[in-house]
Amino acid sequence: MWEKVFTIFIASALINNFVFARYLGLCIFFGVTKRMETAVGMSVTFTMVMVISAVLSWFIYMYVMVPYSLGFLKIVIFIGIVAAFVQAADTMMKKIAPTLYYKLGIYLALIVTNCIILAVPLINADEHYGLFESIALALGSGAGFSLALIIMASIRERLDLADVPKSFQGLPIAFVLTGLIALAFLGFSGMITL
Amino acid sequence: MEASPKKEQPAQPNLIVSVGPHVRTEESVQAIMWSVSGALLPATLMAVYYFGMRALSIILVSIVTAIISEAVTQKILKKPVTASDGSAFLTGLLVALNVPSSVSLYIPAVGSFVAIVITKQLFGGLGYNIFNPALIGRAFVLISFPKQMTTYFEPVASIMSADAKTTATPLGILKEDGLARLLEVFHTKSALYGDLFWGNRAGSLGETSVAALLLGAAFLMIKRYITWHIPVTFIATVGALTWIFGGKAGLFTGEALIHLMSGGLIMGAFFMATDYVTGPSIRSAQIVFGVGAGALTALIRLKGGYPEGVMFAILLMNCFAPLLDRRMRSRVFGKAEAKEIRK
Amino acid sequence: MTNVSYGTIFKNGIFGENPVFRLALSLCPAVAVTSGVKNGFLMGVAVLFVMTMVNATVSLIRNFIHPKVRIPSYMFIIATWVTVTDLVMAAYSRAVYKDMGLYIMLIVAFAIVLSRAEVFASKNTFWPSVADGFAMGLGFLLALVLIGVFRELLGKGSLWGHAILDSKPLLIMILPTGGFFAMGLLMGMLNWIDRKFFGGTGASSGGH
Amino acid sequence: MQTTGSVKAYTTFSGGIHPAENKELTSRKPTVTAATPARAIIPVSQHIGAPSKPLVTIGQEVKKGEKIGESAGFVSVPVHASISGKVSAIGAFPHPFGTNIQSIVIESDGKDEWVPGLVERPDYGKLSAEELKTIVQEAGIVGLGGATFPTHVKLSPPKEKPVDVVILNGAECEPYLTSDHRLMLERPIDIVEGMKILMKVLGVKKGYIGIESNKPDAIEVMKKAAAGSPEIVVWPMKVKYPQGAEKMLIKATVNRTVPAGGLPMDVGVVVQNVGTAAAIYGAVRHGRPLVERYVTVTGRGVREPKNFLARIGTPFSQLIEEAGGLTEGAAKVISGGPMMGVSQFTLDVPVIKGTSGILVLPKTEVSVRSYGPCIRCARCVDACPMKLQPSMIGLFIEKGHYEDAKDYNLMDCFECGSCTFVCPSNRPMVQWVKKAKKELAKKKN
Amino acid sequence: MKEMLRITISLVVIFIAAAGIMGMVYKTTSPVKFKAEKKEKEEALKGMAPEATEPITKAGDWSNHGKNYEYFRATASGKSIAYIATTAGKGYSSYIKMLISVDTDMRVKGIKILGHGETPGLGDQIEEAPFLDQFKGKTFTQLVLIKGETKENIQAISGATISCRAVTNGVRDGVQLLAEKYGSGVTTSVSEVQK
Ligand SMILES: Cc1cc2nc3c(=O)[nH]c(=O)nc-3n(C[C@H](O)[C@H](O)[C@H](O)COP(=O)(O)O)c2cc1C
Ligand SMILES: Cc1cc2nc3c(=O)[nH]c(=O)nc-3n(C[C@H](O)[C@H](O)[C@H](O)COP(=O)(O)O)c2cc1C
Ligand SMILES: Cc1cc2nc3c(=O)[nH]c(=O)nc-3n(C[C@H](O)[C@H](O)[C@H](O)COP(=O)(O)O)c2cc1C
Ligand SMILES: Cc1cc2nc3c(=O)[nH]c(=O)nc-3n(C[C@H](O)[C@H](O)[C@H](O)CO)c2cc1C
Ligand code: SF4
Ligand code: SF4
Ligand code: SF4
Ligand code: SF4
Ligand code: FES
Repeated sequence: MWEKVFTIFIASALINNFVFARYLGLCIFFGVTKRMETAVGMSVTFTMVMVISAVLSWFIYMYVMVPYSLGFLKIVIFIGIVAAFVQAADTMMKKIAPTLYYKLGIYLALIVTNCIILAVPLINADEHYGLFESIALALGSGAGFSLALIIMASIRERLDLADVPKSFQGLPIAFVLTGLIALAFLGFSGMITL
Repeated sequence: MEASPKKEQPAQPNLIVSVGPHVRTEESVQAIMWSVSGALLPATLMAVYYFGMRALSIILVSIVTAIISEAVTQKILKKPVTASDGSAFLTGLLVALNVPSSVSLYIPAVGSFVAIVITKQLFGGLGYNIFNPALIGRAFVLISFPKQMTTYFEPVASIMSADAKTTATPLGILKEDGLARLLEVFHTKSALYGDLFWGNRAGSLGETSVAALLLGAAFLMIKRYITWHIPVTFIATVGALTWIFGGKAGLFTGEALIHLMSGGLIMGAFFMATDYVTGPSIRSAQIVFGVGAGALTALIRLKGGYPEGVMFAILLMNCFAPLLDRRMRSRVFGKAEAKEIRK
Repeated sequence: MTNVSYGTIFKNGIFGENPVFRLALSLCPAVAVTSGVKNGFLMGVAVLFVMTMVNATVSLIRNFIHPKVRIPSYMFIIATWVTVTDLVMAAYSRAVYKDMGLYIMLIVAFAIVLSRAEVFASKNTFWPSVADGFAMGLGFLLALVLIGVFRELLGKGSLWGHAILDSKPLLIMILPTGGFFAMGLLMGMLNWIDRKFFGGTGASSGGH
Repeated sequence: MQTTGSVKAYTTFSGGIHPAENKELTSRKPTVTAATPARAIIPVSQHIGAPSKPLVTIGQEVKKGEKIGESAGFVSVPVHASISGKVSAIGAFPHPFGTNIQSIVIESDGKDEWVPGLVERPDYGKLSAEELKTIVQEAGIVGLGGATFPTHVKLSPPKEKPVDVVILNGAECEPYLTSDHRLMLERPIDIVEGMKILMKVLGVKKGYIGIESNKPDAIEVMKKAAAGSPEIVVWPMKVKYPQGAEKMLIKATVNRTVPAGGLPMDVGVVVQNVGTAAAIYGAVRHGRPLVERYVTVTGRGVREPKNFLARIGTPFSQLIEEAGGLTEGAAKVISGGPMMGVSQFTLDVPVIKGTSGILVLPKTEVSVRSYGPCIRCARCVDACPMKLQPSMIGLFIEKGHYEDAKDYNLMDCFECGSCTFVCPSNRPMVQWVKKAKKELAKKKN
Repeated sequence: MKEMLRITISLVVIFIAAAGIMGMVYKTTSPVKFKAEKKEKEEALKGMAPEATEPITKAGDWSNHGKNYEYFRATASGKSIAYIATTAGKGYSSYIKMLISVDTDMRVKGIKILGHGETPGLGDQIEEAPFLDQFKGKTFTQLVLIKGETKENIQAISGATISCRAVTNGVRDGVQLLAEKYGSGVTTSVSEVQK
């Protein structure tokens, strides 16, 4: 089992990287990578929320939705869990760790409508993953997303200094750049079969 | 300090005024680029020797496309046209040297076009591209035309022969059928090493002849156009990892030498991973870059679905180069001491 | 925001504030499902349906929703309509659903849906809201179809699954890599056209 | 640590460059005394710090060595007449720094008489540190290595920064220049005696004279001159630009690292140019203020390159004439060496205290290539003695991101030009650095 | 307090209405979906053995690559005419799932790819007829992937060798299973075929 857990982690971080291979999370990806600072802040916050909400979703799915055949409500329930958790985290962080909140709070709000955060519990449910497998997927996705954010931010800082043609400045070149990174990440393809 | 001459004192014999230093190195970007192209001449000649006229036409098409694409894009973007500075030539040459001799001529043309226009000019031109243009060009055509790009001809060592037999590359054989089969094909181990060294094997045009590549690399090292940091760590890492993990009989039984001499490792390590623009510029970061590229190459070759890992390894490390440079900024003279004092 | 003409609403949704190319919102499906025109179109239809229904619902009960729980209520409404779409597609178009089921479910996270509910439907009466949802959805749909045409033609040499060219000119275009290229190149080209002929300033880069 | 005598492994710093030395043009030519100028132009500002205040009026007769401008504060020194004659003008005249600066012009009376009352002090060893410092200031002595920082200031370190070593800078790492080299060959005793005075003032027991190993004759001569003083070590160093920059010099001689943004005295060191030491000796022993200095006139743009002992205020044009005049192709005249020197609009500028040389380059040697994009070759990173990333600094400044450049330690750059020298793309890093420092200073105000 | 109540009421009403809508839709669509799924499966099975006259029945479970698969028996007028199995092969980036059928001589009758995650444009060529048609009539020993020209065996699609091998291996595993269960005297020993 642990081998599978490890495989899931590596696969979701590198080979099936959410941004470069599954094209999810793009809005945040492009939104926060203009500066390294925001990219790092988002990475940290995102990974935390990802793991916790995946665990919550897993328990509710296994112990409530499956027994009562409420599977068809998963969209509503999972987004509800994410939203509720983010709201709770927001409130608690404000009280308990105001400095941390000052640093990371803004990212919390952005996360609610991120597609990866919702995709992970949905995939967990579809694949009937166990608890540890679900955590591995969440952690791997978080790590992969963080990696993508940080690489992208470091490159975009450099791109800031480049003479990009006017029409391509901003998003267009960021898209082309992401395409090139995705091309490089194809090197990982075929390494693990899930 | 660009003060203009004071008018009340008529300047004496038209003196040139500029900010120092007033002496500059003889070196120029053009000289470097043309020298690197020159260093690839032995490998180019070997390509033509082994793969015949096909190779020559692929090389010409690729270079011409690269130069024209560069000039036309710069014209459209209303930038000074610098297509003759040798960097487009070099990119074109490297694209050609990275495709097999079996391909139709539009493939190197597409490769060069993507290399120059999308990878280089769109990102601001010389010096600003994030990815190695030639390698992106190659990756692009590999994915777009996988069939032709993985069809290799046997070396013919005859300029005129047009129809060659297709065969697998040594790495392909090693991956698909194992070492025993590889030795069968090349008869003996020494014949295998000999053929790998001189380049008498299937593969991309320029990558086959280790001898020719090392000759060019030595020239670049002596001229100090490249340093040891990236190529040596790159090659050493591939050697070590394929030796440790590459064998079927357990740890430390891999045939490292075959891995070092086949595929694009030598060309990649000396001519492509060393591209200034797309690698880190801090020495310590270059070592990390080399080790990382080596580790990824070994990983892809041994674990991935695709027998050849150098191209993807370098492209992946290109992604990390800005991060490495950023994280490993050199220690400013006296910075540590200054911190000490503040405490 | 009373008295908006329907013409303006449509022009806005399709050109001026095109969700994908101008607002740069909800980009994921633009890359993810557009390897073929058909999938792009169906995704577009799904989004169009959800947006229209959400806008309609929100404008109908906008006076009933308590302002303090506005956003959760909207999200709830969105989730409901997405679930409906999901269930219907799962039952009636199984082949397509296999390919893009996950992305259909993810419509719930698209900022474009929420933002229209918040920006438009919560302040307008029924018909204009429906029109707005429809127009925005249409803009979205057209963008996906445009990208789909570009990618499928280049990548597979076909359109809607029918072979047009007798070869596959650039296979890479149907891979994720190609999706990003297509988006970047199309956006750049549209920016160029906009700047050249309409004196615009180019796309913004958005949230989701 | 190597012994001073070992030939091969000379100490040095990391980074740096090796431009063609071109010192053979003048290094074997004994110094000649330049003619007394008919007209001396003496700027009131020849040093770092407050300009001195003129003490004379137009028409006033002055003698050589007479104080004509008084120091305007602690970080300031007086200026002296370098010839005898009549003050003919006080006003803005061209200055080697590239602007017009207030100067006192003296027309020679041909007599070249010293001002009366110069005190010979054969027994100067008895003077106290304070007295010596006053003499140094009154003599108008500033650093002759080029930076022209008032020497007496360096001699007054604050109590919390005890100094334990004095280092004389005989590196002369700039290509072409040989004035310090000739000075060491011709007046070694002055230098050693000046060093002893410095050590006494600072209460220091250890002195080093750092000399690049391309001047073996100077090393020999200086060793002989210092033979009787075991506390003074002559220290050969590797030939490399900018070995003479004080931080690099300190690293090479006593292996201490001056903290970034710090001064030599942070590591207990005071650095002085060899010429400064000789001038101090002249002032203390013979009572002579600073009125002349060694100047190398060189380059393939003059017919007979030479070393001169020239009066402060001598116009460049006169020295160039005495060096055979300009050649046909002469295109650029530089005050100082080719690396850090300042190119001149006119030959009317005078020799000032900091003028170590006048370099004339012919057109063929002047690079007029325009610069291109940075290809990130890292040659500049390797060359930078301060271990900065000039490539990034340059890029940031080129695009106007001054704050980012500061993040990349712009302020630690001392504009040695090594990066610009090696850049194959010919990028003008020094010019940009100067611009950025100015912009940042503006923003601060 | 009153506000709290209003908020609660507003949320609860929306919730109930939404739940009602969703429940209704679920109720109408889920039988449709269930039927569609069942029909899909039946049709797929039927497609593998069109001559069958009775409904095709499940004959047992087996496992391959650590996952569970099923096999079936197709009959016409009570006589076995074909055997069907679900199976999978390990491909480039996914397990390729398929449905295979053999006739009573244990020759491959047909293959249907059920699902895979291979690279579009490369690995997904295994779904194309020219490749799949090669399998028709092949016996167990012929199910070997060859990279060059071949009529006797299975010819790989260049650029997708790994995916092709996965299909070939998956089919072979399935044929082996069915031969073991139902075959008589047909070679099934793996060792005879180079894997
Ligand atoms: C603003 C300023 C203040 C200085 N203060 C001192 C000082 O207090 N003590 C000292 O020994 N040197 C002082 N220096 C002189 C420096 O140590 C150094 O000799 C001078 O800047 C020239 O060095 P360089 O020619 O290597 O650039 C000062 C220099 C400057 C520009
Ligand atoms: C790049 C650079 C090179 C220098 N080279 C020398 C040199 O070769 N000799 C020298 O005396 N001063 C040189 N200096 C100046 C010294 O740093 C220092 O200011 C001087 O030795 C102090 O002595 P002074 O105050 O007597 O001039 C150099 C400065 C810089 C910035
Ligand atoms: C990005 C990428 C995707 C690939 N996808 C597949 C695939 O889906 N199926 C496959 O068999 N091989 C795939 N390959 C592997 C190569 O095409 C491999 O070299 C090939 O299968 C073996 O070459 P050959 O079939 O020409 O002998 C892929 C390679 C790369 C780089
Ligand atoms: C040592 C060296 C290696 C180079 N390698 C490559 C290369 O692998 N691919 C390429 O397109 N250009 C290469 N170039 C040329 C040039 O740097 C490249 O086109 C830039 O990336 C364009 O900005 C190389 C240049 C040098 C000096
Ligand atoms: S003036 Fe030039 S030669 Fe003299 S010390 Fe300074 S840098 Fe070296
Ligand atoms: S000029 Fe500045 S950045 Fe350039 S080498 Fe000298 S110290 Fe380094
Ligand atoms: S510019 Fe250089 S030489 Fe001049 S004072 Fe500053 S640090 Fe010293
Ligand atoms: S030497 Fe010039 S081209 Fe090379 S990295 Fe430095 S600035 Fe860039
Ligand atoms: S649509 Fe994916 S993050 Fe917004």
